[in-house]
Amino acid sequence: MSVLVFAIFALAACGGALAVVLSQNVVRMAFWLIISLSSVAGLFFLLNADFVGATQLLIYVGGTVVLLIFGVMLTAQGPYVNLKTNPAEVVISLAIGGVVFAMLVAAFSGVNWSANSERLTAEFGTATLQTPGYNQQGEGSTVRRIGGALSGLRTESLRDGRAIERPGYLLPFEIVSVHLLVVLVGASYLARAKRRSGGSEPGAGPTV
Amino acid sequence: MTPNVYTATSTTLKWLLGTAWLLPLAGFVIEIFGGYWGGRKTKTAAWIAVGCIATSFVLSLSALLVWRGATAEIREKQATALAEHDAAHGHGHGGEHGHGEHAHAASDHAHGAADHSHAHTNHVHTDHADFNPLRTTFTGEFYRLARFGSVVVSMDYYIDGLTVLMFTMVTLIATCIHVFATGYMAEELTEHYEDHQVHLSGGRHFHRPGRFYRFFAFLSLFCFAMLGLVLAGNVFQVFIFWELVGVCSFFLIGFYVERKSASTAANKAFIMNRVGDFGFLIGLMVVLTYFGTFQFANTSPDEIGSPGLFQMVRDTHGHMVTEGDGREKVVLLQSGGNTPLHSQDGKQRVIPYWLLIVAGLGVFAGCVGKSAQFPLQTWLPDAMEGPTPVSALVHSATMVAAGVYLVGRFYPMFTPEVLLTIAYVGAITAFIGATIAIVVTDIKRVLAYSTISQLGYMMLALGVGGWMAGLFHLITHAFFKSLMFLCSGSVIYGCHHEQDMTKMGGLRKKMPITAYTMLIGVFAIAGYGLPGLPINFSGFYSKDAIIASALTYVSLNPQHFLLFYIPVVTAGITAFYMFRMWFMTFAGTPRDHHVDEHAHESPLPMVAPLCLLAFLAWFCAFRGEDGGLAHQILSSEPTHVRDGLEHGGILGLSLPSHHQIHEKHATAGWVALFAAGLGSLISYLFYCRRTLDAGTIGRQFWVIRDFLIEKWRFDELYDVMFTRPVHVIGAWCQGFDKRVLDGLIHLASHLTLQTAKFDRAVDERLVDRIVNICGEVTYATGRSLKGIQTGRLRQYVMFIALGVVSLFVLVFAFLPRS
Amino acid sequence: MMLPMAATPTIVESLAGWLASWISSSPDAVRFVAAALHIGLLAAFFGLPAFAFIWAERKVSARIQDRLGPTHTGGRFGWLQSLADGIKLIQKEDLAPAAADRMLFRVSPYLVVIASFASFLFMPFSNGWVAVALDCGLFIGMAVLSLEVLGVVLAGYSSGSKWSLFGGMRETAQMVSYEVPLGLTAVIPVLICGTMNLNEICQMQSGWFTNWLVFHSPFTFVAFFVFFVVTLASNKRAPFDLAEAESELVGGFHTEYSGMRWSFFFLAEYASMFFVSGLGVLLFLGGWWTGIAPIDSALSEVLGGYPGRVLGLLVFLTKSSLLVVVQIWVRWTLPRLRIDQVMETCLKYLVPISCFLFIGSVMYPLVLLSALGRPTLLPVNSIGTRVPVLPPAAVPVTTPHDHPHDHSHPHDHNHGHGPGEHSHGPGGHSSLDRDPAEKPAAREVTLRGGR
Amino acid sequence: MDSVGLNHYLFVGAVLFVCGIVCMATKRNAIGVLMGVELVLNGANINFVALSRYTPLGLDGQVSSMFVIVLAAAEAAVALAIALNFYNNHLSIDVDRADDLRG
Repeated sequence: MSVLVFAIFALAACGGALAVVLSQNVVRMAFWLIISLSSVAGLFFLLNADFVGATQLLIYVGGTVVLLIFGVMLTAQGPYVNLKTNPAEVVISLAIGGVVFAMLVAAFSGVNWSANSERLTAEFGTATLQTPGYNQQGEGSTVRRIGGALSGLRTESLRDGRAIERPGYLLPFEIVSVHLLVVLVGASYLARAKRRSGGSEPGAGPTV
Repeated sequence: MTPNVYTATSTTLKWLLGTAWLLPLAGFVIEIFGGYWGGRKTKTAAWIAVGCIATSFVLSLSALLVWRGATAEIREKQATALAEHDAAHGHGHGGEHGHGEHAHAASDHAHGAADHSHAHTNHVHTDHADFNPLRTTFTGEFYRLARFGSVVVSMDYYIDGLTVLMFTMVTLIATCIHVFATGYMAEELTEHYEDHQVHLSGGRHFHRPGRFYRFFAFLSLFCFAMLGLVLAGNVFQVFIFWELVGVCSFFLIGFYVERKSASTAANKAFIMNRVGDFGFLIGLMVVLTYFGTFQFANTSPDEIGSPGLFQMVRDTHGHMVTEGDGREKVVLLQSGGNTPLHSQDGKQRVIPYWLLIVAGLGVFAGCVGKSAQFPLQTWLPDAMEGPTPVSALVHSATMVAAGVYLVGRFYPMFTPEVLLTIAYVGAITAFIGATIAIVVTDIKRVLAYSTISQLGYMMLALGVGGWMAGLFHLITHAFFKSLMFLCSGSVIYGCHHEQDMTKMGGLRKKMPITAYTMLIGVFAIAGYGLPGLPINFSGFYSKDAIIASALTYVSLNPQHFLLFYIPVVTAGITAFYMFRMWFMTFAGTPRDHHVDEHAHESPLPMVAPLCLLAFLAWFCAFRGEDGGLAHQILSSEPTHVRDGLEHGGILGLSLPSHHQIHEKHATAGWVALFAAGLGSLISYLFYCRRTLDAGTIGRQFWVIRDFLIEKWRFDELYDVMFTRPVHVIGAWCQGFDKRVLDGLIHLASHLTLQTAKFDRAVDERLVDRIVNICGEVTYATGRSLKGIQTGRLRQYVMFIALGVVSLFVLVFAFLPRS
Repeated sequence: MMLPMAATPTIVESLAGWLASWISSSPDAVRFVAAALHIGLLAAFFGLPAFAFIWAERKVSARIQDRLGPTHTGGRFGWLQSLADGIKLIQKEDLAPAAADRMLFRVSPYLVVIASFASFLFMPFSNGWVAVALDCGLFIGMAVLSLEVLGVVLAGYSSGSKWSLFGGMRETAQMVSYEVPLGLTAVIPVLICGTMNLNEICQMQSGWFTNWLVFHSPFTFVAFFVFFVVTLASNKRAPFDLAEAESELVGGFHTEYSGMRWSFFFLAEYASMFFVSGLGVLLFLGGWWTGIAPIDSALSEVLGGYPGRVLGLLVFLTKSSLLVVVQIWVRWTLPRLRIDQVMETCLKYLVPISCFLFIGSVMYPLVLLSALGRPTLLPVNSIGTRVPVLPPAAVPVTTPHDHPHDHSHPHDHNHGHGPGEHSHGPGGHSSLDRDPAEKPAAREVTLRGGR
Repeated sequence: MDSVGLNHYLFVGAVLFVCGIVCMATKRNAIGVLMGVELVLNGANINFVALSRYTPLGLDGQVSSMFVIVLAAAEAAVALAIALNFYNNHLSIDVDRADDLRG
C-alpha cells in the first residue's frame, strides 16, 4: 500500500513540478507549485518526518507560496500577461536540464548506500548509530527529538546500547532567528520604498 | 641667633627687600602701558617712577635698620672677640696656607680708635667662625622656577650687610637721579619733539612724539634689574638680571634711537657685554658641573646639609682645602662646616684647581664687560649718547657697579691667580682711563673716562686683597660720580645741550650751586683729606684704603711693583683731569658767548638732588675705615680676607692681611695725597692760572696727545683685530659660497635635470608603454568578456548548471574511484 | 514501511483491529478499509455541523434582527432548511465567467474544502478518537487550516473580476497577518503542557474545571479571548469578513461562483468555524471533560472506555457548538471593520498583546515558583508543573490513566526500559501522580524502546 | 514494503531539482524564477529527509531541511520585496529587463 501512496505523492510532486515549468501563466504555476510542494510534504510524512512535513505545509505552502501569489497579484500588469520566452532558450534550458538530470541520476544510482553505511560503521566503530536511520519501525514522530536538538540537546543511541550526547543545533537556531529578524526588517524596508502603484498594506513582510 | 629669630628676620628682610625690588617693576609696567595709552604731556610717569623708587629707598633703609638690629649681637661679639685676640697677639695659620708673622694695627677696628700705632705680633684665631660673614647672612627662596634632578632653578635671596647697603645706596642715588630727570627730561613732554641732532634730507630735523614716559619706564626697569642683581641668591639669577641690566642699558643708551651715534653706542655696549657674558657662561658651566648648585650659600637653619658655593669651596675658617700640586692640584669641597662633602657614591667631591681658576676668570670676564675693564672698556664712553641721568645711573650705581659688586660677592670663589689677573686688569684700566681723560674735551666723556679709571681702581683693590677697600670705593664713588654726572647734566641743560668744555668757562657765576657741588665732587674724587681728621671727603678714605692695599701687596709680592705705582700715578692724573674739567667749565672767563648768554642755573628739582648728593659725597665715609659705612661693608667681608694669605696658589702669591694693610696705611695715605695735590697743582697752573699753555705742550708731545685722543687706538685695534679679519673671512666665505657651493649646487641641479629628462624618457617610452599595454589588454579582455556578462539572470542560471555539470564530469573523469 | 503513528491508538487502528476479527484478509487491506470507513465518518462530521450551523445562523440572525427565520421546512423551526438549500444549490447550473481561468476557477473550491476537511484528520473528538494521532497534531492542524487561504485567493484571482481579486488579496493579507497572533496564542498551551499532541493537552485538563488552561493563569485567560478573536479573522467571519464584504465587493472572492461550487465555500467555512472552535475548546476549555471531577472520573471508571468516550464526544460537541453560536452572535452584532482597521488591529494590537501574553505565560510560573514555592496559585493543579525535559535516549511520555488497554494495540508492550528513562523534571510526575482526578496507575511508556 | 527505497526518493528530488533549474532558466517572470528556486530547494529537501531516513545521517538531515525551509521563507520574503521594488521602478517584472549592470 505504501508503494501506492508513494506513487501518488511522487507523481503529484514530479507532475506538479513539470507543470510549473510548462505553464505560462504565473498563477497556474503557483497552483501547480502548491500541488508539488504539498505532495513533497506527503513524501515527508511517508518518510516518517512528520514535523518536517508539517513545517513544509505551514511555512512553504501556507506561507511562502501565499506570499508568491500575493506578489503575483501586486505585480500583475494584466490578468493574463504572459512573458514569452525565446524558444531557443527553452530548448537550451531543457537540454541543460536534461544533462543535469542525467548527471544527478548517474550520481546517486551509482552509489551503494548500504555498503557505504557498513563502511562508515567499520570506520567509526562504536560511534555509529544503533539503527541506520531513525524511527525505522514507525514508532512515532520525531518532533520531540527535533525540538531537543534545536534547543541544544541531542542524544543518539549507539549500537552497544549506550546513549551519547551530541552537540545540538542551538547556535544555528539562534542564528536563524536573528536572520529572520533581519529579513523582517529588511523586507519591510525594501517593500516600502517609494511605492508607485497603490497596493495593500505591507503585511506580507512580517508574516514570514 | 636662634632659628626662630633667623626665620623671622629672614622673612622680614625678604619682604622688605623683595617689595623694594619689585616696586620698580610695577612702576615699569604701569608707566609703559599707562604712558602708551595716556597723554604725552604729563609728568605722571615720572612721579610714579619717583614714588616707586623712593618707596624702595624707604624700604631699603628699613631693611638696613632691621638687619643691623638683628645682627647687632653677633657683630658685637665679633668685635669683642677681635679685640681680645688682638690683645692676645695670637698667632694664626691653617689649611693650605700657613700664616707667617704679620703686622696688624693694634687699635681695634670695631671700636674705631683712630690710633694708627702698631704692634706686630702673631696671634691665633681661636674661632674663625666668629668672623664668618655667613652668620649675618640671610638666604632663602622666593620662588622655585624648576627642578631638574638635583639642579634647582629658583629665585633666591642672599641678604647680608653688603646687600642691604647696596640696596640703600642704589635706591638713594636712583631716587636723586629720578628727581633730577623729571627736570632734565622735561623737554620730552611734547607731542612733537624736534631732535636737533638728527638731520633729514632737506635740512630739516626729525620730529617725533615725546618719550618722557618711556624714559622713566626704562629707568624703573633698570632699577628693578639692578636691585634683582644685588638681591640674587644664586649666580644664575645674577646672570639673568645681569642680562636684564644689559638690555635696559641698551634701551637707555639708545634712547635717542634715531641718532646714528646713539643706536651704534647702544649696539656697541650690548655686544661688548655679550663678549664678557660668554666668559661668564663658561664660568657658570664649570660651577654647575662641579658644584651642582648655583646658590651662593645656605645659611638657613632648615638648609643645613645643602651647602652653597661659598660653603663648599672654603671651610668655616676660610681655607681652601687642597690636595696635590701643579696641575694635579684639586680643591676638596666642604659640606658647609669643616667636614668634607661626599657625593652619593661616597667619594670625596673635588674640583680641579685649574678649573676653579677658569671659573673665576670666566665670571671675571663677565665683570670685565659689565664694568668696562681693560679690553672691553670702549663701550662706556660711547654710552654717553644716552641722556645724562642715564649716564649718571649707569656709571655710578647700577650697571658698571654690577661688575665690581659681583667680583666682591663672588670673592670666596677666586684663587690668588685670578685675583692677580683682576689686579692687573684693574691697574691697566685705571691708567688707560685716566690718561685718555686728560685730553677729552666733552664734559661727559671726561666723567666717563674717569669712571673707567675709578672702576679700574676698584678692581685693583679687589685684586690685591683689599676687599673692603674696593667695595668702599664703589660706594663712595657712586655718590660723587653720580653727583658729578648730574652736575654735568645741569651744565648741559643750562647750556642748551652744549657738552664741549672748550666752549664753556666762567659758568661759576651763572650756576653757582652746580659749580660748588661739582667742586665737592672733584675734591672727593681727587681724594683730598687730612689723615687723622674724622671729616674728610669720602674719596680720600676709599682711595687711601686702595693705595694701602696695593702698597701692602707690592711689599709682599715685590715682582708686582707696578700694581702700586700705577694707582699712585693714576691718582695724580685723576686729580689733574678732574680739576682741568672744573677749571675749564666753571673758572676763568666764558669762551663762547653764545653758550654763556643762555647759561642759567637749573630748576629746583635738578638742584636739590645735587645738594643731597654733594652732602653724601663729602660725608658718607665719615670717620673712614672706622666709620659706619666701612664697618657695614666689613661685616660682609669673606672670612679668609682678614688674615691674608702667604704664598698661596700655584704662583706662590701672598695676600695682605688687615694688620699688614694697616701698617702701610699712613704711608699710602700721604703718598696718595701728595700725588693728588701734585696733579691738582699742575692742573691749576695749566687751566686756571694759565702759566703753562696746554696747547703748546700738546703740540710738543703731539704723538702722545693724538694717541690719547685716539683713545689708545683701541677702536682701531679692534677694527684691525676683529672687524677687518671678520670682513676678510666674510669675503672669503662669500667667495667660497658663490664659487664652490653655488657651483656644486648648480652642478647638482643640472645633473638632476638631466636625470629627470632621462627618467622622463624612460617613463614615457618604457613604463607608460607597459602600463598602457596592460591597460589595453585588460580593456580588450573586458570588451571581449562583456558579451558573457549579460545581466540576464536566466543565462547565469544556465551557466551555473553547466558549471556544475562540468565540475561533476571533471571530478568523475579525473578522480580515482575508491 | 508504515505510516507514522502516535502512542495513542487511533480510531482507525481501533477500527482495523475490530475489522481484523471479522475479515481474514491482509493487514494492509484491513487497514485500508478501516481508513476508508473512518474517512466516511469524518465526512459526516464535516458535513453535518455545516448544515446545522447554517440553519443556526439563519435562526440566530433572525432572532437578533427580531425576525423568525426559517419556520416551515421540515416542520418546526425549519430545521430542514439547510438541506433544502443544498438541494437547490446542487440543482443550479455550474457557471464560469468567460474571463475566468477555467481550470483554476473550478479547482479552487475543492482546494478550500480539502484544506478544511484535512484539518479534521488531526482533531481528536474524544479521548483517542482521532484519525491521525501525531505528536505535532496542533501544529499540522493549523498548517492544514492555513492552506484554506490558497483556495480563496486562487478563486478570487481566477474569477477574472476586480471584486473577486480585491477580495482575494484582502483575504491573503488578512490571513497571513493573523497567523502570527494565532500561532503565538496557540503556542501558549503547548508551552504549558510541553506537548503539541492535542490528545495529551486535553487529557491534562481533566479534573475540576480549574484545570482548564483558560483558568491556568491570567495570561492564558486573556490568551483564550485573543485566540477566539484571531480565529474569527482567520475564518473571515464578521467583523473580519473583508474578503466577502458584500457591501463593498459585492461578494468578494465568491462573487462569480454559484451553485455547488459556491456551496463548497460555505461548507468549508462552517466546517472551519467548527474546527477552530474545537481547537479553542481543546486548548483552553478542557476538551471533552465536563470540568466536574467526580462526574469525569465516574464516567471514565464506571462506564469504562467506549461509552465514556461517547459521552466525552458529546461534551466536546456541545462546547464547540456553543463557541460557534458565539461566533454567529458576534457576526450579527458587530459592524464590519475597514481593511486598514483590520490590519491595524492585528499588527498594532493583537501581535504585541500576544507577544506579551506569551512572555507572561513563560514568566508566570517561574515568578510564582520563586515567590510561593509552587508554580500555580491554585492549591491543586496537574498542569504547569510539567517541565518538559528530554532525558537521554528515552522520551518518557505520560499516558493518561484511562489508556485504552482494552483495545487492540499495534505495539507489543515489552517496555524495554532504556537507561535513564525514569528521570523526571523537578516536581514533574510526582505532582501528576498526586492528582486525585487521576488514577494512581499512571505509567510511562517509552516511545523509543531499545531493540 | 521495501520496494520503495532511497533511490526512488532521490529520483523524485532530482526531478524537482531539474524542474527548478529549467524553471529558473526559462521563466522571464521574476516570481516564476522564485518558484524555480523553491523547486530546487524542495528537491534538495527531499534528498535531505530521505537520506536522514535511510542512512546514518539520522536527525541531521531533518534539521537541515528545517533550516532550508526557514531560510527559503526568508529568501522568498526578501526576493519578493526586491521584486516589488523592481516592479515599482520598472513597471515590469521581467527579469530580462533587470540588466542595468550588464557588461
